[in-house]
Amino acid sequence: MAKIIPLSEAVGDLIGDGSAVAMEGFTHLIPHAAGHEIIRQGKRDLILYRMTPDVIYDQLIGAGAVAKLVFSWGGNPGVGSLHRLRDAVENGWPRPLEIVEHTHAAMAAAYVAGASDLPFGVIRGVHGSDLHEHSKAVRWIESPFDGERVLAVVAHRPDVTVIHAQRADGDGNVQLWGIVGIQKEAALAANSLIVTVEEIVDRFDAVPGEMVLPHHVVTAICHAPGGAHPSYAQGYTQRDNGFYTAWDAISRDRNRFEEWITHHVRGTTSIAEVLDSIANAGDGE
Amino acid sequence: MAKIIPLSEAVGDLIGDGSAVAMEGFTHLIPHAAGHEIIRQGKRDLILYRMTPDVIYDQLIGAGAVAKLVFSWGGNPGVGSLHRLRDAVENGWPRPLEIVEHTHAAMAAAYVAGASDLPFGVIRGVHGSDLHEHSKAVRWIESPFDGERVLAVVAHRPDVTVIHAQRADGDGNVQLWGIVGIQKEAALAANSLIVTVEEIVDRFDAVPGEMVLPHHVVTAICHAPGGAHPSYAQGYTQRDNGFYTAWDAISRDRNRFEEWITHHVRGTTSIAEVLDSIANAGDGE
Amino acid sequence: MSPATRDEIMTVAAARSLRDGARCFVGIGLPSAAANLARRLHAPNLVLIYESGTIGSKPDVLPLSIGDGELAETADAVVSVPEIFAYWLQAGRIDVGFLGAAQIDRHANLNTTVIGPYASPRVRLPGAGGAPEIAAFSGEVLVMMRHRPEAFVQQLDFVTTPGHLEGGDARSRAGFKGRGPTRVITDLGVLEPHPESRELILTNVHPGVSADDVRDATGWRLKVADDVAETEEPTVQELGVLRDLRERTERAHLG
Amino acid sequence: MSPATRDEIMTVAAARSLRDGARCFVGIGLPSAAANLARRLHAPNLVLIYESGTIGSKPDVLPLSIGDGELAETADAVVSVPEIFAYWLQAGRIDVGFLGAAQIDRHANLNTTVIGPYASPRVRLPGAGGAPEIAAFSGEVLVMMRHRPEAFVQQLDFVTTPGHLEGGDARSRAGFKGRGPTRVITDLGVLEPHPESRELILTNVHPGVSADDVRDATGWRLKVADDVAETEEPTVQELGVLRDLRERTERAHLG
Repeated sequence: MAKIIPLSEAVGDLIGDGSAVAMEGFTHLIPHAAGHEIIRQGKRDLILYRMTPDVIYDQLIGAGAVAKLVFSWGGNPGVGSLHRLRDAVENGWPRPLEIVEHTHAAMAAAYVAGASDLPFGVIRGVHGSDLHEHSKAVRWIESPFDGERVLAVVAHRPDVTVIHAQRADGDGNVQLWGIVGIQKEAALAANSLIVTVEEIVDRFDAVPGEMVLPHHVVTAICHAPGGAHPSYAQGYTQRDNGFYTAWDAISRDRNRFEEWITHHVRGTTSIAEVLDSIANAGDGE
Repeated sequence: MAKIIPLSEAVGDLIGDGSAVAMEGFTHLIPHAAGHEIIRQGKRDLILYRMTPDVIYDQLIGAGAVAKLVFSWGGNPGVGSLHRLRDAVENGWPRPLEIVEHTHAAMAAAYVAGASDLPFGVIRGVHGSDLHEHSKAVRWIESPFDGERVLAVVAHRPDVTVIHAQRADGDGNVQLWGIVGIQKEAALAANSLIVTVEEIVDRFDAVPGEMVLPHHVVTAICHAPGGAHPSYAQGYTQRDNGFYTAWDAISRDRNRFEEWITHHVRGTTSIAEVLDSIANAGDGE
Repeated sequence: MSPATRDEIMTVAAARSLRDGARCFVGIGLPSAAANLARRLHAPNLVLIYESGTIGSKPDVLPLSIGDGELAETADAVVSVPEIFAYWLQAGRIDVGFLGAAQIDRHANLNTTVIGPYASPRVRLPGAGGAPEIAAFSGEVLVMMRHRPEAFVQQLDFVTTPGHLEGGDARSRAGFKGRGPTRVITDLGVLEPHPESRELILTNVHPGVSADDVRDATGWRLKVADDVAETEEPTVQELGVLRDLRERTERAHLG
Repeated sequence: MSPATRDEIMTVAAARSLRDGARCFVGIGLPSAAANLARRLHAPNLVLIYESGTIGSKPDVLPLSIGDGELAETADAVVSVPEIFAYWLQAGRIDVGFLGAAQIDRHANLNTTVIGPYASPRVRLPGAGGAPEIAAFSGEVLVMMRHRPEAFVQQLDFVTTPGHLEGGDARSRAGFKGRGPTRVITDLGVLEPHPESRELILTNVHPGVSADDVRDATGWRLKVADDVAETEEPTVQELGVLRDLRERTERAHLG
């Protein structure tokens, strides 16, 4: 089941125009390399899921790849706005963006339902929040036992989930640790799973806090060391806080954003080249 | 919050006649020492929850402590029947036993709902099983999105959950590893939590596969090395397969059972004494 | 080497039913022996999943419980019980489920709950466990039972686990995704559901067993396939590996 | 030592609001600074819980994101995101939640979604994140915001996170279990809900700030408590520990 293939092949084979794609990673292990590859291949009309769309989704949205975004918090963590996301919602640039928004708790429950092959998840919900009124993805239901109202959230079932992990072994098992966020549920909710990894090893050493995704739920493994940058992979790379700060100025201006994407993403073929390109240009540091 | 106290005190303070108690441990880490203490203290009319009532529940039922049992599989694993459970259901001896029975999936969902403070959990359910027809604890509901029928399971909210774990630290955090089963959900579904442990240490060494229950969800910690016997505590004790086999003959006969309980449980004050008593008698080996 | 016992033939027949690489939800007893035998023979990449939450266990000896320590120690991943049932079984990630039962009917519905009325049973059995969901959500189900008239019955006392319900397309109409019981492997032979009626038909008899023997051990009028085949004798390799496994198991658990 | 800035006074005032041993759901920015300051002062046993799933984190410097590696490395337990929201927040295991917002109204309802109409916003804000559930299910909520008329508004553009809804007993009628926002700590002073109307009342002003200053910075006719108190100046110890924490944070993150 799990094949070890180049990232360009995985993205080319598994993600089509209009695909529903979840790229998860809760601050930690965000699959930036895969996001870049989607931009390079010029995918269009994507439906993207992510609890915390951050810089990589700002890039995908600004690059015009995204038709619809399902999310719960869209900002540059610790810095401020995602200007490309805002420009798309506020001004329809470079194209209009449909949004479906949730609370974190609802997004999490929707992934759990998807991973469990249930039509919906259940949370208590928050009475009086306008958010629930603006969403077709949630409905109040009553407990059949005591009539108590709770909130049903329609399951997330993306076509493809993409995550970044520390390691894969030769059989295609995947090992990640540290903050594991929503990765397992996102992985199991999807029809296909692409995992970029820091390292491919013969056998795993057990690591406290590890989560292992067995090979039979993994579709493609792609070796992409540093592939979480500017996010990080615990035990391998550090979060590049400077890049998050620098991104604010880059993304604030349409022209500067387009130059950045053209030069550093469309003009490169891998995360290693992206990092070199940024370092050489002093752009984003 | 977590106090380190003797098991007799924890059982005495937290479990009353009529209490709803979940003693969990999926084959591994079954809290036998605590079960014995409940028998010693002569608790009555208990409502007991457990996915896999095995030898310890057979003892509690045979001792007359239990009014109602909520469960999904009641057997002596790898051996056969639980004769005390059978005698209670088939003949009302030593007292009638009300039962609420589920599938494993439903029991697990009910604990998850309890731990999440939801009124019910949702599973797909199995159309055509007589089990669902005989239970007031489940109801078919329809998805508010597509009308699909799924099964709602009323949440488990025991008064007290009891588990056995490998270690506690000085702050009252609890660490367990190996097969962790339903322990976390059972622990968090209850109002109070008693944990018997193999060892109390100053600080934990991290262990792959570990689950840590923070001190602020633990009510009482009781030092009871070997307290899972004849079940086991990975890294500390071995499963006593011989005892499970021997239990079949002991429990098959009412008199022999009563002698066993009188001598080895009511006649002792701790799991260490129980193990000595059994070894000296050659009874259960 | 002494000739194969009926339980051994049954175990070997079940092991042969498992294709390499399948994800197999394994109970204790005969199913566990069959799955572990297959993993040592033609199916080295069989993925053994136990309901205690161990995925990809590679035990060296047969476990005595679904929660033996070795299952966790040798697993690719150990997950919680809610997860194994929601994310793995219910989500359709199991290819083959194994079940046994106290009673089975002609449509492979199973009873593990009570003999006699539910409210006042003559025999209280262990109950459902994971069986209803294993049968509902696994890609297919193999049933292993010893063939006796009181087990292969005209009418179940209680339907714990629906197999093919009342037969025909009842199962797919009820919305079950998996194919349900595809083989019932007994100590006398093999029954398989008719492609249309879903009634169990005798398709194989084990060496030395006649179709009449099986009919006599069945509580309903058992239909026999026109071309009923004889199960191939366990090979020396199959039997050797199985006996070695059992011997090592006994040594390990009693030692 | 240079005098305390308004943000420092605000952070110290928030830190003082935290009792030792409380389980505190912490966001990034001022709340994280306040909680980590409290942990170094009067509340060494404060339990910091971050929505990334880290329980009992003891970071040495302030995290820049709720998913910094140090939060996991120093935690008592790291759990998944579904679990932190279901088993911890929704289940009522959080004593104090911290929130900020772009807009707040007189009943401490919060907007972090849009300025302008939802379908065509003038400013698209980050959205809800964990805020609605933090406000609904925490024992109580502390709000930290800089006091500006465009933030303290007569009418929210969007109710992302209900505080006291329309006031009075609306909150408990809606079934919320926690007490909701109990203090709004700003760079000018502290507002607290009136025990009955649940309208926010100015109860404290920071040193050098007058009640009129706060009224001028509030977009509704702010009520002032009869006995409005002046916030005690940050002590040398409070300020020293806070500045040391910030300095070490800067070194760690930029170094």
